[in-house]
Amino acid sequence: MTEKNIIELKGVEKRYGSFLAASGIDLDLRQGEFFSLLGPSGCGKTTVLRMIAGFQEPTQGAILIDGQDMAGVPANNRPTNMVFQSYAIFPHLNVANNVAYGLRGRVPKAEIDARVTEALEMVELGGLHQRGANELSGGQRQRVALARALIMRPKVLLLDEPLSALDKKLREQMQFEMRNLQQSLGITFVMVTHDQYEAMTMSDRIGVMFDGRLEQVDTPATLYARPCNRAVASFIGEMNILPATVLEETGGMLSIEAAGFGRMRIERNVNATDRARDIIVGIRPEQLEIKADKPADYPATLKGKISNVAFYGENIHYHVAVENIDKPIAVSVPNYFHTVDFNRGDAVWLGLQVASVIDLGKERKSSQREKT
Amino acid sequence: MFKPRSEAARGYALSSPATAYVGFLVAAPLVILITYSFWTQTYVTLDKTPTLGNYRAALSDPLVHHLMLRSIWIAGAVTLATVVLAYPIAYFIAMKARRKTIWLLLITIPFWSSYLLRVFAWKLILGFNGVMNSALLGLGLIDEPLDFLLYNEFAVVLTLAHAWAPFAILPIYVSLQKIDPSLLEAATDLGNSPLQRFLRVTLPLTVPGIIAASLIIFVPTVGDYVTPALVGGSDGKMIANLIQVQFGAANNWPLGATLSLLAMMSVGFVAIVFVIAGRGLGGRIR
Amino acid sequence: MRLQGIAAFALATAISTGCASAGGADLSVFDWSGYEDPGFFASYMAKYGNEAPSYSYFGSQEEAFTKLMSGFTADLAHPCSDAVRKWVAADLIKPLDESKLTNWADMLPEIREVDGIVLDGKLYMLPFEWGNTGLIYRTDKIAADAVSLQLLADPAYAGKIAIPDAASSAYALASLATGNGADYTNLSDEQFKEASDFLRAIHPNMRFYWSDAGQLDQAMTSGEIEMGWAWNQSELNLIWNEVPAAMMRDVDKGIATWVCGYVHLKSSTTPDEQVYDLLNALTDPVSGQYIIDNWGYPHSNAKAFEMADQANIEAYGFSDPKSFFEGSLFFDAVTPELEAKMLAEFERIKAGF
Amino acid sequence: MKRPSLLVIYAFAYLIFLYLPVMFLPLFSFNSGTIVAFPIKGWTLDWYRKLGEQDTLIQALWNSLGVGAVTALLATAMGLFAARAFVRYRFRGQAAAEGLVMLPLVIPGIIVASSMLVLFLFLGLQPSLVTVTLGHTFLALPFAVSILKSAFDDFDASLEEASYDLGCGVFETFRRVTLPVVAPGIVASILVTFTVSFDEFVLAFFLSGNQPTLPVYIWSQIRFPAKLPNVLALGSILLFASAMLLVLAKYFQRRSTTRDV
Repeated sequence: MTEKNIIELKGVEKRYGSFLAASGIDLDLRQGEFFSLLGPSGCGKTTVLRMIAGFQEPTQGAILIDGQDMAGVPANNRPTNMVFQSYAIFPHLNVANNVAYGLRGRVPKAEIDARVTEALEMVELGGLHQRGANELSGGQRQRVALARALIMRPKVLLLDEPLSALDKKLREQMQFEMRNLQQSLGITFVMVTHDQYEAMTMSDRIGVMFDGRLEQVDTPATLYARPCNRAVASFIGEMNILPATVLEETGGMLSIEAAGFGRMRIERNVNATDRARDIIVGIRPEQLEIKADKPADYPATLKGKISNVAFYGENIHYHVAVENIDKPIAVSVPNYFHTVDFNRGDAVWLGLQVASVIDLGKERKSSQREKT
Repeated sequence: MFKPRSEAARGYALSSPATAYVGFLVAAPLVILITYSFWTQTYVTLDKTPTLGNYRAALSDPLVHHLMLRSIWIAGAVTLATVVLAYPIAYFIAMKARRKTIWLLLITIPFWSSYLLRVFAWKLILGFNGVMNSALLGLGLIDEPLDFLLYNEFAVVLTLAHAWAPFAILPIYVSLQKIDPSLLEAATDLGNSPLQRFLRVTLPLTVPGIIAASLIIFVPTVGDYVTPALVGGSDGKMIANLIQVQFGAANNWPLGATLSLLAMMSVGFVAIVFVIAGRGLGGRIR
Repeated sequence: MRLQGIAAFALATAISTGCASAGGADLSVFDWSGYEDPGFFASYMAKYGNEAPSYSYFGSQEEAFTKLMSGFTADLAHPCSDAVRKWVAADLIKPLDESKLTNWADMLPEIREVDGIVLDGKLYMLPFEWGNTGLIYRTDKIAADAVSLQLLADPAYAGKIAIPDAASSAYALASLATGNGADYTNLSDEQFKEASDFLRAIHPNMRFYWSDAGQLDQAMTSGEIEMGWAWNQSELNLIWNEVPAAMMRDVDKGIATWVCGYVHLKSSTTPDEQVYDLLNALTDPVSGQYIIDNWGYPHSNAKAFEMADQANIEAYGFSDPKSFFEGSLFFDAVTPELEAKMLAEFERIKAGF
Repeated sequence: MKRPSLLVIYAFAYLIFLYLPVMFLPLFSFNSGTIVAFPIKGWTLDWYRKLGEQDTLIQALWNSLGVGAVTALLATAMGLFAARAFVRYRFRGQAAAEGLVMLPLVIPGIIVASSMLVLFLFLGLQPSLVTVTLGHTFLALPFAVSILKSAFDDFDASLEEASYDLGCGVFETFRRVTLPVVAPGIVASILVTFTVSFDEFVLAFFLSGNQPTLPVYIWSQIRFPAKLPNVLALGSILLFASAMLLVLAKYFQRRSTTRDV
């Protein structure tokens, strides 16, 4: 990965009539990174991808690829290639002809053959040249789509939900393979997904979108540790949200009064930009300790009652009902040796390290879509 | 060049050759028809004074009512017979047959011979000492040739049910083809017998195909005048024969135009009622 | 590739339509099909580079009239005498110049005086061929002395008869059957009612109203029907196919005669000389002999009758043309009012009203 | 499993129903009589032998083939664009446009025919094979549109996008992706529109000049039955040839799935 920007989006907006599919998108993608656009369905992430590909023109703003303004440049003349959600394997062509599609007529025949073989080897489909399009499994279709795009040697590979059609096992396998492929090729990958785990495991950086707006762009670790607001925090992993009041701000620290846990000093989250006296804080379920007796070595503790238990295998989730807090607090405990074992109705204590409390800034009330 | 035009603009651009072509060629006949229907003609002289006389004459004539009703009744019978006969074969091809294309081809080939010749052939089969009667006589099933096979409404219905076969099979086949197999499995899973499953899932889902087939058959049949003339016998005449006479022998284009417009309106009305009823029925099956 | 080939061919065909070559084919004739037989106009072809005129076809006079009224153009057309008045009234045809018709003097005298081809003293149609419309019956089912027009109404023949789906022909039959044949072109109200009643009386017996001769021939051959009001052409076809059938040729029992010929259309663009060359070729005795011997149709030229095979003339039943012209009902244009009445009433009768 | 076997029996019975009338055409083309009725007078090959001499008949056949081919191409081409527009795009007045294209099915043939003749003459187009082709295209268009619409219904829009994405322009994409993928629909449309034109009589009668199409010729022949057996002979040959053509088409269709595009 270098610091050179391969794609720059400047104030990009896409409007359909009065509907804003995407607005105010500013984004720089670096040469050789694996970037994911993450968000719930309908958040505008696919629109952004299709604007980069050239299938849709922004109604405002500019898209630059490798420093060149792409305004008016049709999809077929852009140095990008795409893996479609449906894979769009040409049903009338066999594997080799599907992969060779974009080269045919532009590159000598011998070179095409060599590159097709190479591309098929790369996606581990060697020898399947003559296989018909309708005789492929889901995973094979995905690989053909990948080979067909990569053979064009694009500057940027765009992937629209490339794994959503595959079953869980295959999906996890492909996540690693695609990540490895991307690193060995050094090409920038831009992937659209609604699956946070997929985005987290594969990407160098993730852009989280809600309601047509790009909320936060960061590495997976930062997104997890320092989400900019409640929406991002809840979308990436699970998060207990508690209201809190800022009593004092000094240096990088906030003194707050959090519901249930009382006073504490936490780190000020630089990503959370909306400041106010009343804020919300987030606590990851796995950052809470659960004990039968009041834990002694925690600065903040809370008493509650188990309202629900869910067994996940590698860990156990408890919902703990606490007085004066609306929603039960979720706690996730690793399943070491069945050391902890509570049942519904048991009275428990929760312990909290202050360092793991995340400042999420002011609670945002309404959706941002109406903003123009 | 890909893009920058809007979706609607491209929709207009692509569909305009067809719509403009049909629009122009439909508008002209309609304008001519409507104009003529307000004129009068005696012998070869055209009186261009606008009048509603043709409409009054046509609407008050019991002959017109009779022929109109008979046309609609015959066209209805033809449509029903064709669709009912065609449905199982479309079902067979879509659901059971292994070589679908071969079957579809087999169904199209007979229609590559001239329609007029096929009608001739039907007369051979249904005729007095035709194939059917000879066979029945030979088998000793009857003593005298049956004469109710040809030259009546039955012959018209049979001939047209044959002629329209591919136009019924194809749309129904297409709608059957589109049914997701998992829907049928779901119905079975929910406890339906094959027959229930057919009545509650397959049939309602093919209603669009049935409606399309029915319209393609019903509408032109009302306007057919060749088949009734050839195999309809003495009581197989339809409204189109009367229209044909006005445009031909009687040389009364204004009355012919009036009758055509009335026929088109009746057909349109029946077709709309049919489509609405069909949709309603399709939606009501639980 | 294959499709491109077809398209290229079709385009070539389409273009070649637009530019017909000079010569005999410049002349266009609007005709019944079959009349493009080169035996009919050998002398014309000899004069015009061995090229036949271009023919376009109609299936009935009414179709031809409708198409001409819609603006279709040609040089000559081939209607029958009963249509001429309407065609003149509709301003479709122009008078012929008798002095240019070289065979005019040799025509059968009766034919030259046929009603309806001369209007206001002007000749509008050059008669070409003629024939009968009469009752054809299966000789193995009905005895020659028992057959009559009235038999059509006999309930014993329910479903065994057919008449043409044409009002004028049907009323000709009905006028003959009711004894009013002589007044056919000008039926009184009472006579018209009698004729209509007769048609209503035979309607229940009707197997079908035939719209083409082939339909009648087919049904007559198979035994589907035993009697039918039809053209002499059907009789010939049945004879050739060895079907035991004959036309009732007894003038007293009722038979009709028709004459057809060529008219000069107003839309004609070819020089008159060439038009008349074809007319003269068609009425040439050699053409007449050819049509009598090969087609079995009586021709309009008297000399042709002398030249033709007399055995054929005998077998086909027109050895005594005079008796037909005197004793039979002659198809002529009925008055427009009567024609309209016939058409309207016939539609009702066919519908069972 | 009793039901499927009943269905199979029905399917074959239906095929017999479809083929029964058609089988009599070849039979009577060997009949020495000129009337198409039982009993058969005698057997002969004359009608086939004399077929070559029937210039007008042969010319009528060529006319019909030419008109049918051009009609099939025009109607399918216009239908292809229209069907694509109707399936892929949403625009104001779309329902009206779709209804309009189906109208030719509804108007009685005789009316369309006579008024089209008036119209063409008004436009200065003399009756000819060109006017017949224009008329037939009008009549065949609804069939083309409805067949191609169902072909596009199953067509995944992202296939075309994939092609653009891989560097192809509009025309190349159309040729290499759209056309081959909807090819079965196009073939069906060409077959059906050709059949519609090849068998059409009323419009052809009104709009043809001195070059009749086959049905126009046959119609007049039925009135003068002397040459009808020639027509039957020709019909039998056509039937056989079209069956062969379809078999060939099927063969090529199967091969085409593996070819380079």
